[in-house]
Amino acid sequence: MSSVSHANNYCPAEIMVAFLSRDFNDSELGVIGAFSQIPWCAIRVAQALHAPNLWFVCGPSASVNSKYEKLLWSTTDYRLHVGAESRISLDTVMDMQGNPRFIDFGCYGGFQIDKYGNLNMAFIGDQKKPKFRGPGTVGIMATAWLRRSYIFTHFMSPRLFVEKVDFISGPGFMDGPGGREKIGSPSYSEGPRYVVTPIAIFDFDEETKVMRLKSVHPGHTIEEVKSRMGFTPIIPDKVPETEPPTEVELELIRSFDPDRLLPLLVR
Amino acid sequence: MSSVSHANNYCPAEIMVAFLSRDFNDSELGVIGAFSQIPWCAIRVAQALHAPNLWFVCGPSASVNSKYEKLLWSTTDYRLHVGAESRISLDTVMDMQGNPRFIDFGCYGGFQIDKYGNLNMAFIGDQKKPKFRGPGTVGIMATAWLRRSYIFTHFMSPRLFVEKVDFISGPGFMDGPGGREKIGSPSYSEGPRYVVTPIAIFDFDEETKVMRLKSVHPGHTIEEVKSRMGFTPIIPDKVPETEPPTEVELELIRSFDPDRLLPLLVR
Amino acid sequence: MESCGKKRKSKVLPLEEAAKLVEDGMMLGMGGCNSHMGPSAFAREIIRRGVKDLTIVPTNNTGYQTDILLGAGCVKSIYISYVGLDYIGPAPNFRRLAETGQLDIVELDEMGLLRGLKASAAGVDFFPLPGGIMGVDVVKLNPEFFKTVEDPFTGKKVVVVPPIRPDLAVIHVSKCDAYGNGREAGHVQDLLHFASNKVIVTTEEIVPLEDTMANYTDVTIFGRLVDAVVEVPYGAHPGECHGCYQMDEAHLKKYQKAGRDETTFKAYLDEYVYKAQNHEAYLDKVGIAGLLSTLTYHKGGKNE
Amino acid sequence: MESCGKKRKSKVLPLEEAAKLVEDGMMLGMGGCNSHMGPSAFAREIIRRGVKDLTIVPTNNTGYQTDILLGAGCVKSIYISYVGLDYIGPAPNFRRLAETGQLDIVELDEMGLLRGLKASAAGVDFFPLPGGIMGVDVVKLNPEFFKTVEDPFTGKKVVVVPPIRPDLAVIHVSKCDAYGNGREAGHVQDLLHFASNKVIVTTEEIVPLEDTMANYTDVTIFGRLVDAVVEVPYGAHPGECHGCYQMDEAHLKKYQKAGRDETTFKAYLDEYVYKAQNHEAYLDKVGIAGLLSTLTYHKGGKNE
Repeated sequence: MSSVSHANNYCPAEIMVAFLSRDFNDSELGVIGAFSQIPWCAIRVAQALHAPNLWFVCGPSASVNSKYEKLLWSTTDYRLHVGAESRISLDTVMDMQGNPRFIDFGCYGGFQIDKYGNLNMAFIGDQKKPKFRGPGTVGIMATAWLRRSYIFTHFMSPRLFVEKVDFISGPGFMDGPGGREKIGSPSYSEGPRYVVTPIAIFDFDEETKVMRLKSVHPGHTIEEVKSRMGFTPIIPDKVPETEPPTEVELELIRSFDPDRLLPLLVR
Repeated sequence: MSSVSHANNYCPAEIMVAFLSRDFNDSELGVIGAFSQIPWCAIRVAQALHAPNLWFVCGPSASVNSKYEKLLWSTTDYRLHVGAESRISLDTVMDMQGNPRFIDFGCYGGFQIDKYGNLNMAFIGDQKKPKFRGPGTVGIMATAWLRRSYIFTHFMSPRLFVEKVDFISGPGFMDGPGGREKIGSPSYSEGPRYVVTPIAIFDFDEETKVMRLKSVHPGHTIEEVKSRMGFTPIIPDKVPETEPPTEVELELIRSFDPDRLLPLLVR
Repeated sequence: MESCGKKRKSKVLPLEEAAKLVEDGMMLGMGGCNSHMGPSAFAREIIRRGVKDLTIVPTNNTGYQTDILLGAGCVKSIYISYVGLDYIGPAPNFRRLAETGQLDIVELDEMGLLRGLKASAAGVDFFPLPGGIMGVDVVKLNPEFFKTVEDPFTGKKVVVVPPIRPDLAVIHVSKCDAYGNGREAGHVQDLLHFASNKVIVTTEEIVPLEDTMANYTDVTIFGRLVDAVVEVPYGAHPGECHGCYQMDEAHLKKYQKAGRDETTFKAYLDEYVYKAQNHEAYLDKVGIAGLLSTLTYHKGGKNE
Repeated sequence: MESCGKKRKSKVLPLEEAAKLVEDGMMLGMGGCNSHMGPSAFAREIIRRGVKDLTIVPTNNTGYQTDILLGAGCVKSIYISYVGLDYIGPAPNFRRLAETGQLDIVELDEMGLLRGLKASAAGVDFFPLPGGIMGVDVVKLNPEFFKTVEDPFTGKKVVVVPPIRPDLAVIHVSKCDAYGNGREAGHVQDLLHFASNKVIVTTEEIVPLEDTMANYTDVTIFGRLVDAVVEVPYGAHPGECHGCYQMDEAHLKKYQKAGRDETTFKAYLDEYVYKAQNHEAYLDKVGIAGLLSTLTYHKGGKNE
């Protein structure tokens, strides 16, 4: 990497895009859901830069390998059928999630994320009269089925990163080691691999399955990360800085986001 | 019917077409399988004559409401996509068979038909080394599921009309009254309604579910019918003649069969 | 000679007539994904009719078309996997009614909901889910919906869901002929109409049968299952209709704001539904500028 | 700036290379309906390779493309719902081998077979069948395939089938791009490729990606699942390829006659498969007149 020139004028969403895009491999199939601007960009950048054979399904619009030129607010937008190579029915989308040959990864979020990478999109409190009512579980049960998943967030706060989610919409490691086996997840499904946030990246400790700080984005500190979380993640002795987007990556990211939605998404 | 003028120069398949077409109701949905020249003609005639809202799915070609101009040997022929209003996937064809809203009727045959209207398309003898090997059960288990079915044959012989089929590929009334209930057929599924042959028509006795002679085609006799069967059907005291095609029906039938395949089909 | 003079019967009905097929207490299947392709005009019409006690079954994600029914008091119960207005924000009535304990929510996930619809479409008694959902919270919360059977082949425990069979489904498409052969331009939600007892299709445009035949491989709605076809230009407004117009973002933001409070939402309904006594009056109220804004693909941003 | 110089990788292989993916003892999914749309050239190529002990899983009806494999001794076992040559007559090798006890036939019906494939496509442990099959002969004959569970919702007994997951599926289409996005012109047999571990598509024509994109709603084969794309003009011959050519009725009749007897069938194989060492040689053997005859829609009969 010594000869690579890194950018320094990127916004938080852009370092997130760069990180994700590097982890998407050539010839894989990714699926993106609603409100997935960062994963969309990451896929397009990966395709352009190192993974020309990466396939993606835009779940809400049902398009496959859309080639629409620029980032949109909604992944249900019909423009995502521009350059599509096929479209798939809702029933096939369901098949895809259980079929071991199909999807390699998906990217998900929630309004609560806990230390085992479980996600809540449903509610807090009593379901019949919740303190907070979210939109619902949608398709994020897929975290139980897909080969791997990524968690991404648009902000960090102790209310988002909680010790234990009130309701598991998307299973991470459930209650820790052996948790995914208990719910019957297929053995090829590794669960959430990374948690990608505007200030840091996490992975999960191999043994305890507890969220672990992997790197902190340039300009941010471990203390800041801890202060924005409702639980203490595992913090290794040495926590490196997240690699910023390279100049090449940043130029590409911006070529896919000419309207500059990314800076508005994560402030 | 007194003012209707009947034809007398029809061939056996044509009286079969006329009979079936009269029993297909407007707004129903029929499905036809492979080797179904007679049902195809009957549907087209019904649509033209009294049932303009009759829908049909040509199973093997997957086309809906094909408007191809003339009878073909194969219902898998791509020409049956001419004028189609949609096409359906194999998976949807399966859904249709179990879905109570979908198919009103289908027309089926077999190389053995027994007195309870059960059909065999599979084999005779030991399955591992059969005396006779037929093509297989195909989709005629549908006789257990559809609202009603018709049995049609291209000839009559004691080897075709047997006391008991060696293997039930398409359930008629199984072993008699209550037989369909035992296999779990839905209550709306009435089973085979008519058996349409080149020399006679049968229905099934309401009480015993045994095949009953309903009418004999002009020029044929009850004795002839009996001699061509391996069991004795119920024969009421009075057996009418089958109503021949009207002049109008025959002209229509022939307009759909300009190549005159029907006379070759049943000799 | 090929015609008997009898003509094929059109299924076309005016919006007002088709809306009468919705009866109090029905299970109503709502098409659309988020606020895209929703039968919004149809929803407004059944609000005008004062329909009550509906159970709503959306095809997974749902938005405006369902939220407005909730806010207007038409709904008793709702099966959900997602109710929201996509990037615009929360579905305001859904959230408000839920948080004040006024809504019976059958809390499902997408797989449970859509496999229930598939079981109904296929006429089977239940549908098995992939491993990985055993004992998860949606399952715990709905023991009557998610049940467990033993796989007779392996002895493994498998979660299954029962058929979900709406009494009536309403689907919006861009093109449909008078016999119900409909084409969805974008995503394919054919599952809902296969699963339901009755089907109403609202369409931007009723096309001639010839147009259907010329594009028959794109037909996703099986006409035989359709009971009524309703021509409603801008029928998905303020949502997007794939291939026809974009979301009316300004209107949805206004809607979202109004729905946060009962009083302001009543005012919204008065203005856009009750006083606008039919779809044309609604479109008048939205105004030409609002409608035209949805026809512009490239708006905002430097490329636009 | 939008390209890294790395290029998307073509999946195109010559027929001979693709055929090497078929290994002795595999479960092989065969596309086609009767003799229509069958991967016939592919079948002939694996005969040349002397593949043994295959288990064949057809997408319901199958004809020439499977029967020739049976006659050439490539097959140990076959899942069936129908093997035949449509109106031409019985599939001769199938019948002969079955009646002489030389073939292990898993005797299914269409629903059992296709729901087994759907279970595999959906990644679920079994698929329930509609009521009406309980205790019927296909069920009695295959107690290991059709099992019964109690519906946990109603207590009713329900027959279920296990997933059928071919190691490799071979499907013939009229158009496919180099990345595996394939279009079936007629009937839609997409189920098979969703259910299988590997997929080979043989196609009349490899089309540019632009052609796929311009017709993307007609794509029925999901390219990501495809391992090899093989351009084989007349690849379904002597069967029909929807949208391209008709059945070669004369050839199929000849085939049907030859297959009734072991000796005459060996002669047929010698002539059309072994001595015709590749697909081009096969087409040479068939001859231009034979090929051209399949391009004539209106042949025979007074309109023709």
